[in-house]
Amino acid sequence: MSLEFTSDEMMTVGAARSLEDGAKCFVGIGLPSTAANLARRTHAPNLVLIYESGTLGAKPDRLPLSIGDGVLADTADSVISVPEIFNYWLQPGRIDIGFLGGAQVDKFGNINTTVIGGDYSNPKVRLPGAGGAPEIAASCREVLIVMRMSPRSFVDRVDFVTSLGYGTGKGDREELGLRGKGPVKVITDLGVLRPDPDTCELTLTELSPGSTVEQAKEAAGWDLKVSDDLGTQDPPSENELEVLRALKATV
Amino acid sequence: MSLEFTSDEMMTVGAARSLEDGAKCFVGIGLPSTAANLARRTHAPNLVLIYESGTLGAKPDRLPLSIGDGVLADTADSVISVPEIFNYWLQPGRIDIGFLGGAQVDKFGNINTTVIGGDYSNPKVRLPGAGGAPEIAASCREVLIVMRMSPRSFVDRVDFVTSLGYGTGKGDREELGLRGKGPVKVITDLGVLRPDPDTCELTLTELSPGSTVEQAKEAAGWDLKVSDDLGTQDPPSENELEVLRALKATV
Amino acid sequence: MARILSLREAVAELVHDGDTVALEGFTHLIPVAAGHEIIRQGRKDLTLIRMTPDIVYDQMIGAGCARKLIFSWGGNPGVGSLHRFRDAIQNSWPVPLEIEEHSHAGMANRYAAGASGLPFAVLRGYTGTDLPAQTETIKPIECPFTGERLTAVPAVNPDVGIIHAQRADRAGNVQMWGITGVQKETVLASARSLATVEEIVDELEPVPGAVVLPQWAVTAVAEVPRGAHPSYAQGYYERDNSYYQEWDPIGRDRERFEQWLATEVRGAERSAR
Amino acid sequence: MARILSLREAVAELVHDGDTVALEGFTHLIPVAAGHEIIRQGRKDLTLIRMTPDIVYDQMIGAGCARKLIFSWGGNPGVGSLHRFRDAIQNSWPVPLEIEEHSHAGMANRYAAGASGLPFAVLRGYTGTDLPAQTETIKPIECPFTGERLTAVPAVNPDVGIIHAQRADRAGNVQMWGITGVQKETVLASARSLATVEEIVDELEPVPGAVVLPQWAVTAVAEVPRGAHPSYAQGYYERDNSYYQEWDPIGRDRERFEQWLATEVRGAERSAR
Repeated sequence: MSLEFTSDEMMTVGAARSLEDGAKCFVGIGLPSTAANLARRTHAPNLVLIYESGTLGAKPDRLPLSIGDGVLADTADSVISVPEIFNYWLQPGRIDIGFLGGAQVDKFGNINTTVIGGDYSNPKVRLPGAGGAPEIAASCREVLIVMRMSPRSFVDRVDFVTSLGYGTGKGDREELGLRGKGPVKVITDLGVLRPDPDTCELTLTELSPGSTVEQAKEAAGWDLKVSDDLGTQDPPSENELEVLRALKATV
Repeated sequence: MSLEFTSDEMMTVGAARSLEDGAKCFVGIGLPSTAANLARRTHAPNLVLIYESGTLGAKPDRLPLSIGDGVLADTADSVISVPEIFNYWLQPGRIDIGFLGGAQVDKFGNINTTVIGGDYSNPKVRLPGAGGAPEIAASCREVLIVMRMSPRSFVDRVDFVTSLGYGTGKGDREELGLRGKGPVKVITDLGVLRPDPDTCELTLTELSPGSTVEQAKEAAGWDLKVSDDLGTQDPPSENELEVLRALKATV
Repeated sequence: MARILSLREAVAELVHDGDTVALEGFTHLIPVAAGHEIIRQGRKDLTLIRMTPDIVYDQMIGAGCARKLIFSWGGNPGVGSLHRFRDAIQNSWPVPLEIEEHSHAGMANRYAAGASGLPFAVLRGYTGTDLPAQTETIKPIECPFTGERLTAVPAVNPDVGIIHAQRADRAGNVQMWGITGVQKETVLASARSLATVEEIVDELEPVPGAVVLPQWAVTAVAEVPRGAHPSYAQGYYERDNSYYQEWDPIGRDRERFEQWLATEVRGAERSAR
Repeated sequence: MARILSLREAVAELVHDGDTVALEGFTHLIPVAAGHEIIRQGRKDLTLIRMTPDIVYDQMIGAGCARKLIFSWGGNPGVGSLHRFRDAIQNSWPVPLEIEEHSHAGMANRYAAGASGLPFAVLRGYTGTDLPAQTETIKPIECPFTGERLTAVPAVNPDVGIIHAQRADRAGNVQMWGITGVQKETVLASARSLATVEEIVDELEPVPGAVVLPQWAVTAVAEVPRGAHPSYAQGYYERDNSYYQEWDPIGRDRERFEQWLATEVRGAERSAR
């Protein structure tokens, strides 16, 4: 049976599937939150959702509209202060997965959410800034990045490193003493990129159903390498789509 | 009218009277706690009692038996963690008065609760140690010391400085960058000692009713100086004694 | 010892031109009414601190209250950019705006250091990012025991810290619950503080998860029902999501913004009680 | 992910000879039964950490479990000295005891640093006292912004952190209230952790002032009713003040102590369930 679905739905389902049951997941708002809540309603009922507003183990019955939505506090195992969430929970490496997006990501998984173009004091576009991302990127055991691909957003080198991926390549994280592994997967509307084991350069490893290597290459601002054993994502199952759409309808 | 009272009762009443209404007082167990609770029931109904167990604004209806008595948590405005009480409340200098005792105090108001005799690794007497005292002595705006006088406990120089008074004399605290004033009063069974404004040496400024300068000098392990305008403490009032005895009866 | 004042009195007394002012509230309990009162009283040259400057800071910046912003994430959550903030940075309108940019972890620790009476805090943060090159208040520090290199940030100690809470009692003890963010630290780090509250009650009934700030740690309390609108106050009202949406076109346009200011803030009397 | 075990199983699995072990509980909720189980299982060469070593540490030291004690105040509160502790320091009986001595503020910050994944903490502490000369884990540190001199202490990260709490649910989420001291930090700073609880319940009803440790932050939970006796568990039982009094003559005398150990701990089965 073939179902109709959008590339955003595929991206969300792909992100949700990346979350193992029982994992402790530091969730940002938007697509990461949708994906985490989808995972909790499908294959990962014991996924632990942690939001930077201080809610540990939130179990929202609808999609939260912000990282500080009241439904998160109401359903959390514990609500703690913002200094505590960063110091006692994120910083020591207790969180398995950090979920990030951004305006730009580069071929080494560095993320920019600060400024685009010009220079820092006189940028072409002023973005919101860092938020929790630099320390999420540093301290979570693994990082997942979720972003739509385009040559403007998937760039050779980000204009500003707000959150470190692999820096200038393999070994940078270790040299800087970062404990987390860094971005293990970039989930896009066209497929999935993973760091090359030898170079840490993001490489296309899976295509989304219906996408092509050419589309992905065109949507990358660098000469995107393609894995020798390129796979294809399984399309969303009927259940995944149904749950996802029901979730979106709660907003 | 003359009432009968013990020298311990006078000491407790003298300590209680030193607590201004509305002051925030960091209270240790034993005599300081009795005095603070007496003050709250007499002239200082708005005295704020803070115990190092994390109880802010405790209003115990009986004398607590330890700094972590359940009655403190039950009646506090807020119960916080031990790291928080030291970091957010004591350290920044929010507390007006710290109440300390000890095994030894010296003529510059330094306190020893660590070891007596021998050396540190092989002492004659091993005392309990520092507890919260070093930082109480450093950070409270003012420190009150309450101790019975004897040549063994009021010494020229303490065997071990657990909590700093005036160090080796005037100027030491300022040089070390301590913010609190240090011990402004030592309340004893024989009277009250205060630091000399020029030297910071503890000097007899008041005698308890019925005590003599000779008794006080004999009970000090150094050549105790006596203030030019030596006063005498007012004896406990009928009300003070009544409340104090009722309080003690709750234990 | 907290005095119960009207919002107007409290702002007039506590917030002065040139002050460093922090309005905190992490998505929840944002002290919006207090921000509007600061605009209404025409404060200027403020150094504004806030982890997540959002609509109320966009409004204060657009109204010309600020000369500097210290922050870690500035946006209209779920909607997009802050256009008054951008206009100030990029075009100095209505006045130039200097920025000092951190991460959430850094800002949270700066408040915690401020609350602790320490000049700085230590964290694992900013490593490998471009932030330290732009922000002077991020420096390396070495562990005196292990030699490990970490990051130091200086304490923030605002002249005035402003929060919104659910309740206070008549003595000025302040109680808030739900997501309480960095508000305790903000009050404790500040030389003076103001808590606006939904209501003043005879007695603060204990609530699970509540944070209580004793009256002697707060300078002033003002009763301002719906004082966090369009954000929310758990147990009182929900977030007004459409307000956030509707702000976008207003904030985009200087004229519409000026009109909004005139009618909704300067001409309004939200602080009457 | 916390496993529900019997106290015997939990101690057997989590506490090994030579480990660094912290049993915390500030007057309230002292994990006494867990300490007795450690004695019963004959653990030795432990580095014991506790801000306020009192009767249970006197017992563990007297039983020969410890080679080192890290602490900030050691005594029988309201009664007097710890005689087994003194005998160990002064006469190496039954085995020599090394000490590392701090203040409460220092120890609290060492736990907080441990919980935060930092190698050290900064405080205004120990200034002008004789402690830094005796304790290697107290060092000066300079503020990189102001040049001010402060004090650094290294994190503590025990192999095992043990606490007692009022309740846990069947998933292992742990809830405690009243005076909760440094217990959250102890669990978070430790590589492994054990919470003994008064009871295991189906659901943790929210309680004002409660601290909840999520099940994934705790290694094991053991149901041990009255596991904090002779200290108290708010909502369950009061402090047994006469026990503290009665301990004094027992602790003073090696023979009486040995007899007490034989009958009250080694011969007892408090951990049967």
